[in-house]
Amino acid sequence: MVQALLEVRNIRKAYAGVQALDDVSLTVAPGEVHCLVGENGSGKSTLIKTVGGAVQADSGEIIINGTSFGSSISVIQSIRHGIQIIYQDLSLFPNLTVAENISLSQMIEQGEKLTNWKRIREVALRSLAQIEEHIDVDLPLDRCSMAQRQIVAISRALTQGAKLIIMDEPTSAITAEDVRRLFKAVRRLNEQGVAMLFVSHKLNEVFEIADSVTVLRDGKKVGDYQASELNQDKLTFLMSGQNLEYKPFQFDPEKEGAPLLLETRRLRKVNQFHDIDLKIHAGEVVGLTGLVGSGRTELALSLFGLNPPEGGDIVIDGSLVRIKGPEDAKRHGISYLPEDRHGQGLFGHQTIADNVVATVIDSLRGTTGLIDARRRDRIWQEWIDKLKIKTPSGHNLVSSLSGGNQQRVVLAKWLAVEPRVFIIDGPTIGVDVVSKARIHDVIQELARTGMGILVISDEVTEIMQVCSRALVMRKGRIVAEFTDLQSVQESEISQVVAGIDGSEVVA
Amino acid sequence: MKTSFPKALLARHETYLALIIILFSIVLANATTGFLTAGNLLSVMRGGAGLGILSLAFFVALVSGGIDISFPAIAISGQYIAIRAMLAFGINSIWAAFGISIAIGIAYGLFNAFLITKFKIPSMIATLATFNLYHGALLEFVGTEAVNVGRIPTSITEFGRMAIFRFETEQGPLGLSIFVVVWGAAIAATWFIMRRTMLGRGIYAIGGDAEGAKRAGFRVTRIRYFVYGYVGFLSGIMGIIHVSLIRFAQPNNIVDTALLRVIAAVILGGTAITGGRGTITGTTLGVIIIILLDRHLIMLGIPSAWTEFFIGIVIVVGVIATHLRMKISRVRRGELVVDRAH
Amino acid sequence: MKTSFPKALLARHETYLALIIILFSIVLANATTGFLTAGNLLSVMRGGAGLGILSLAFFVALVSGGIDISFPAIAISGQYIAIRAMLAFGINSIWAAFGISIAIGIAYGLFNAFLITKFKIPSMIATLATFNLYHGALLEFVGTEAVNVGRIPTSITEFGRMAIFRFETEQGPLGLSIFVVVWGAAIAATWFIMRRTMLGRGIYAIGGDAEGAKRAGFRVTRIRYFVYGYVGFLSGIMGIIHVSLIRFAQPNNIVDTALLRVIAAVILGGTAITGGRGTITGTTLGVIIIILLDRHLIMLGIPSAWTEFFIGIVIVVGVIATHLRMKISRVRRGELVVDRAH
Amino acid sequence: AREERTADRQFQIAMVVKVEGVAWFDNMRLGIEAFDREHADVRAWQTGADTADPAAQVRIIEDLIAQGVDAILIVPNDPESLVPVIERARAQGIVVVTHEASNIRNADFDVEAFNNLEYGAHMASVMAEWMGGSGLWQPFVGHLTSTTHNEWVDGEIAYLQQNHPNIVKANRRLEENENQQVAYERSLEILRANPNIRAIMGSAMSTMPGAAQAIEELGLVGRVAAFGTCLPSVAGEYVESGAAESFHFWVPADAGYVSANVAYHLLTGREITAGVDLGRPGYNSITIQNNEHGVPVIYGQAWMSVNKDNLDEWRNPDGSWKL
Ligand SMILES: Nc1ncnc2c1ncn2[C@@H]1O[C@H](COP(=O)(O)OP(=O)(O)OP(=O)(O)O)[C@@H](O)[C@H]1O
Ligand SMILES: Nc1ncnc2c1ncn2[C@@H]1O[C@H](COP(=O)(O)OP(=O)(O)OP(=O)(O)O)[C@@H](O)[C@H]1O
Ligand SMILES: [Mg+2]
Ligand SMILES: [Mg+2]
Repeated sequence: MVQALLEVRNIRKAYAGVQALDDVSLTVAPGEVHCLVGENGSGKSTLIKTVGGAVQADSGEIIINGTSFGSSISVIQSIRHGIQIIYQDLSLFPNLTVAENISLSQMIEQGEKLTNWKRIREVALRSLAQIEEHIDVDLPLDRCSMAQRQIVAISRALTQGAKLIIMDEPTSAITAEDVRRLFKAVRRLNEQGVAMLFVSHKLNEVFEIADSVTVLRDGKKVGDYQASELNQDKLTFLMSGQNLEYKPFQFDPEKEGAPLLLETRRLRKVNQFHDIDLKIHAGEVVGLTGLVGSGRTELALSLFGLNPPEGGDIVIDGSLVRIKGPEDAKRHGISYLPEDRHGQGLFGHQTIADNVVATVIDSLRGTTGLIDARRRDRIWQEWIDKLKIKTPSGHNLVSSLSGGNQQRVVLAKWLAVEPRVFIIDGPTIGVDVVSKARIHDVIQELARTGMGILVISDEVTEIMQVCSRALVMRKGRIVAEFTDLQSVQESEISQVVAGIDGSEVVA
Repeated sequence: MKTSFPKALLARHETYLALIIILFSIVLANATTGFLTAGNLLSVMRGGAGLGILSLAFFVALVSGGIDISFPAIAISGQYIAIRAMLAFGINSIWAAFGISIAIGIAYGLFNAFLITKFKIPSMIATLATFNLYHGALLEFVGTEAVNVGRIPTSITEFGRMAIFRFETEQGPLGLSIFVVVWGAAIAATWFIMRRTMLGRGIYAIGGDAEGAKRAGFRVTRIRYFVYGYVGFLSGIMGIIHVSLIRFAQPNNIVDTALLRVIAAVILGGTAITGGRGTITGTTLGVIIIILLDRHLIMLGIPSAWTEFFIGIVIVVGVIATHLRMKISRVRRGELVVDRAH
Repeated sequence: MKTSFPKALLARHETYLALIIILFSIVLANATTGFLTAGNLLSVMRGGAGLGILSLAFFVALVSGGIDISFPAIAISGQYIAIRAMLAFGINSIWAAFGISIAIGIAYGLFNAFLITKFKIPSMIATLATFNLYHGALLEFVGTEAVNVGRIPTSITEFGRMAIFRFETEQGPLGLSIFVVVWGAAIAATWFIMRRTMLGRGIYAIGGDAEGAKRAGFRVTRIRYFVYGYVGFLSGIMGIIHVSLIRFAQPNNIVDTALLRVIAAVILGGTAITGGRGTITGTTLGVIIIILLDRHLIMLGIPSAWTEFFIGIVIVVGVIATHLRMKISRVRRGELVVDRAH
Repeated sequence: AREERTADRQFQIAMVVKVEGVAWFDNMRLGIEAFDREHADVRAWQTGADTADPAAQVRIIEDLIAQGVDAILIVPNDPESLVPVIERARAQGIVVVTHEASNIRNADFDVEAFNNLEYGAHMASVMAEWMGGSGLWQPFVGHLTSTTHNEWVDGEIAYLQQNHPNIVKANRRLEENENQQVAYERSLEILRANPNIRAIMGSAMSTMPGAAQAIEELGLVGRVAAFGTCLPSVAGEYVESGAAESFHFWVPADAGYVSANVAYHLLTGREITAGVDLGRPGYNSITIQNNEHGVPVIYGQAWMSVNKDNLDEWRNPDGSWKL
């Protein structure tokens, strides 16, 4: 057997109240694509951080290419031995150029004292070429798109002669096309002997790319598997210890006589969206899908008053309204769950409980003007239970939660408002499959209480699972509507999304 | 996860401040004769009221995630313009004094807010600039002439002598100065706003995360206007308190001494410079510590030239202590593992 | 996506600063007689060298994502201690002067870095505190006595008169002051560090994202020590430049005038107060604008009391202009739709 | 009620100056120390803040009151801001004597080296003579709020208007914040803006060296000269170089000594009337005039004029300056 590139033995790591890693071992062979899966808070990010030296394990052993580093390794050691980590926030420098972002780490690692601009550009260009990408390397990074930044981060890892590239949810913020491109690059790297360890909650990606899979549950290892011996259901079961069943949501507003809550008429804004006619009835879940950049977020933002449209009408309960700011939207019963939850929706320094009740604190005021503490505690406790937020206490700070659990806090916070129209942009980004299903249930439950919901998602599967009706947006226009999701194939919708069917007409 | 009563108390920054005050008072009471007299304590509080009011203003701005260092210029502008206007028009009413000073304070505060919200200038830069703008304008357009006690309107000097709960002692009549009453009212108002209104929650929210607060439906711009307007309002009040205390108006007063003390008091009081955290109790205890130090170093035989040096040390030690205490409690809660650099 | 040459130039903040300088110079040349003389320009540059050097220091601290407002106290400490030491030990050498002043500057700078990195005190608070600490210590432990021209060591006054490229004119001999040479050297050194060394890249990197810089392998703490040490180093140099310019040492000098001007110059120069962005060209142009304004208001018939007011306006207008320009270019790039609150 | 002095108790007399660390008040300290030495029953000392800040002065005086001194001598930064604290001091039986504050409201006595208007006229006459009776001049004050400086300038202007109508003021009085660097920069500027200026007249001690430096730098020595109030140690070098022509002052040590003596007289129950000799040159035959608030103001005739001719009289044998 070839010597393992990375071997992790019996790692333990405890945070107060949580055993984040409990006797976890892992082996990555050269050139393999190894996938780490598990529910939110199962310890994936923590394991990665231990290997990268960002977090010190309590006990265990880390061995790279036969060299043992004991239970903890420093960042520099880890890099020197060919381990490259790309964190969820990418750790890039918005104020530096693309070239610098790609090349600097290598210069540091080589102990360079002076900057050689020519080399910086060369290294960057070569590295981009390695994965067949073209970005203007003199551009400041803050002028690059999210997907470009992802590419920059990967290129950076490549510059350092990485033998193992570790990525924490690399695909949660980029388009399907970029994912494909990324995977192509990954395969090319594998051929060169570079191994990959990555975390993803999108199981189809796991099967597409992974050679082997390690499953974590509650900080313990469930087992190592060859990807070929698994399928989606089996993997879900290994992760969660339960099987999932999907309950498609059927709802016909006309049959039910459901009132029209929100309607837009020829809503438009230059360069963003055009002639949008949209209807949301009480009790239905409308899906809105499309490629990244197709204008969905901009549309949602304008319904929430954060991006005033330039023309067209918004009609709520039959009367024309103008929504000039979030407070207007709130007054009309519209809530919006933002897509980019990285810090935006959360008050990081406050407790989980405070965050959950932040939006409803007003309504908790009794006749005395004092806040009804008991009701408040009940509300956040209820939401922590409902969404299974993994924490020892609601009094902990939000920043102590794992990525997926932070997402749930945001969701809880907005759901607690109990709006009439709820716009959810990317409800399950970074959420594990099981919780995803759970969140879908919650959304459908809410719809049954008469709420009108608009779900924005890249994932057609998700749209099919949670919605009763779906719209597809392309280049700022609604190009298709699917009223009966039971009778269409996923691939049909995907083709419209990608524009492959050539149709510009409403189906 | 309820913590038991004494433990919860121990975890609070305010407890430590109170302990420092008690300890320092014991030292003072033993080392000097003049400290523990009703007369001294009442006079110390009277003298500290201005600082206390400005500290509340600074506290509110910090909690909102901003900073306002123009307040000394606002206070002196309110004061000096009010006095000069009263003299010019022959008005002699304490209400007019407060009215003019507060109006100017609010106007200047709103102008700060305008710069900060409209042009998104970082508040420190904006208020540093307006500090010079307001003070420069005062010197240039209003004048530099000092107004002495003889010319200060009598309503103002009388206001300075007003007291409630008067009682007679061997050293003469004592009472709780009206200044302390105004300070108390400012504390109560600020407490009510910060703890009991949505506006106050909004101030904390925008200090924690402005973008999130906006999405949560808080009217961020409006809240900022309130914050800086309120700083101006309190500064205007302090301007009149100050002139009725020293019975002399000169356009360089306040500007020269207030800034450092106020910052020291508020930081010591545990308000986070990064916004979103801080309590009124902490701020007020911080003010008391600074006043005690400032007024009694001499009693302890420490020359007054040391004050500047000493306040510097107090800020450094105070901030370090706050940092260490927070770190310990964060480690306890299991939050702090990856040490983030600032 | 290359932009064409003139367009790229138009997008740069520095272009606008240069235009302002040219415009202002034309106004001055037409409105006054004394402006466009070699003597005046050389003397203005000589007088501005100290401000220029301090601005470089402040610029570096801002780029690193920190701030250091203790530099006036550091500069005066270096200056005054150097002079007093030279007098006390009968040393008369410009090298000794620079040596002592720079040593003190670096030591103080490193102490700032210690507080900031070790205790994670926000740099603004830390340096506000040490400002008072350093200045208070100087007054308390070194003294307050002024050293007049007659007692200033001759090596220092001679240094102040040194010039290169001397030439004779009708108004007497002219030359490029040694101060300007030192300033130029400081610009070159800072440029080299910031643009041509990994250290410099590290300073920009930690200003952009300190956590990311740490992960990328930059030694963040070490870089911070360098930054504040460098601020101290430049401040120490400026201390000696200053005393050889005015031939008079008094421990309240510099402290009373430098802070506002330096901040105004650097901000005007387009350095982001939030760190990570800024250029040396911009900073130097900012310095030139401030010097031109400061030195020629009287020539334009604007009374000297206006200076403070005027610099306030310059900061406000400068920051607003920068903001608007940035906004426009962001809208052009299609970034700015959702207006984010700060 | 003043307490009786016991044999082992000395009179505590404290001088509070505007600001510590400037030559002027360093010299004043010598007078206070001399007085202390000469009187066994007196402990006299000098103190002051680091910045010319009225509030700091109030604080120092409050400290002194708390210490229970017998007399406080004050050179006020801002006479009016001291009113309440002087009131408090006197209520406790402390003698308060001010210097350079002829408009003080409630002190026991104020000591002036001379009448300010007369002094201004004297300085202007020296300047006018040098200018040959015509040309531009520029007066400076330390702060626009300073009474004394402004009175001197008033005296100068009045004298010139009456006697030399061809001598014209270039600009309204400029403020230099008692800061030599500011004086230097402002002088450079005003000289460039008005190439015809012949004289700069300083009031604060920092003006002359600053102005002289600017004159030297612009190569104007001989054509322009600095005048005003200053000390040999500060201005001597510039008089020698010709950038400054002459300067005037009263000896701060003497003023300090005399102020202490006034307090000592009062503490020991002696009366002070016109013609009394207070023990220092220029104060041998004082006049007394009540100001508008009824405070008796003691005037001497104690001004010194120094130029190239008598500069060396102010030098010690080792070459250093006496003052
Ligand atoms: N802040 C912005 N300023 C200007 N244009 C923008 C901005 N954000 C997005 N756009 C443009 O608006 C269009 C729609 O973008 P939007 O973010 O709404 O897409 P989306 O369908 O929501 O995609 P995603 O899946 O990334 O959320 C795109 O052409 C994009 O380039
Ligand atoms: N700094 C911290 N302080 C306290 N607890 C922490 C900290 N970081 C992680 N944890 C806890 O450790 C556990 C594992 O978290 P980790 O981030 O590794 O999960 P994850 O598997 O990456 O989840 P996700 O899929 O949501 O990203 C969680 O219970 C989390 O709350
Ligand atoms: Mg994670
Ligand atoms: Mg989107």
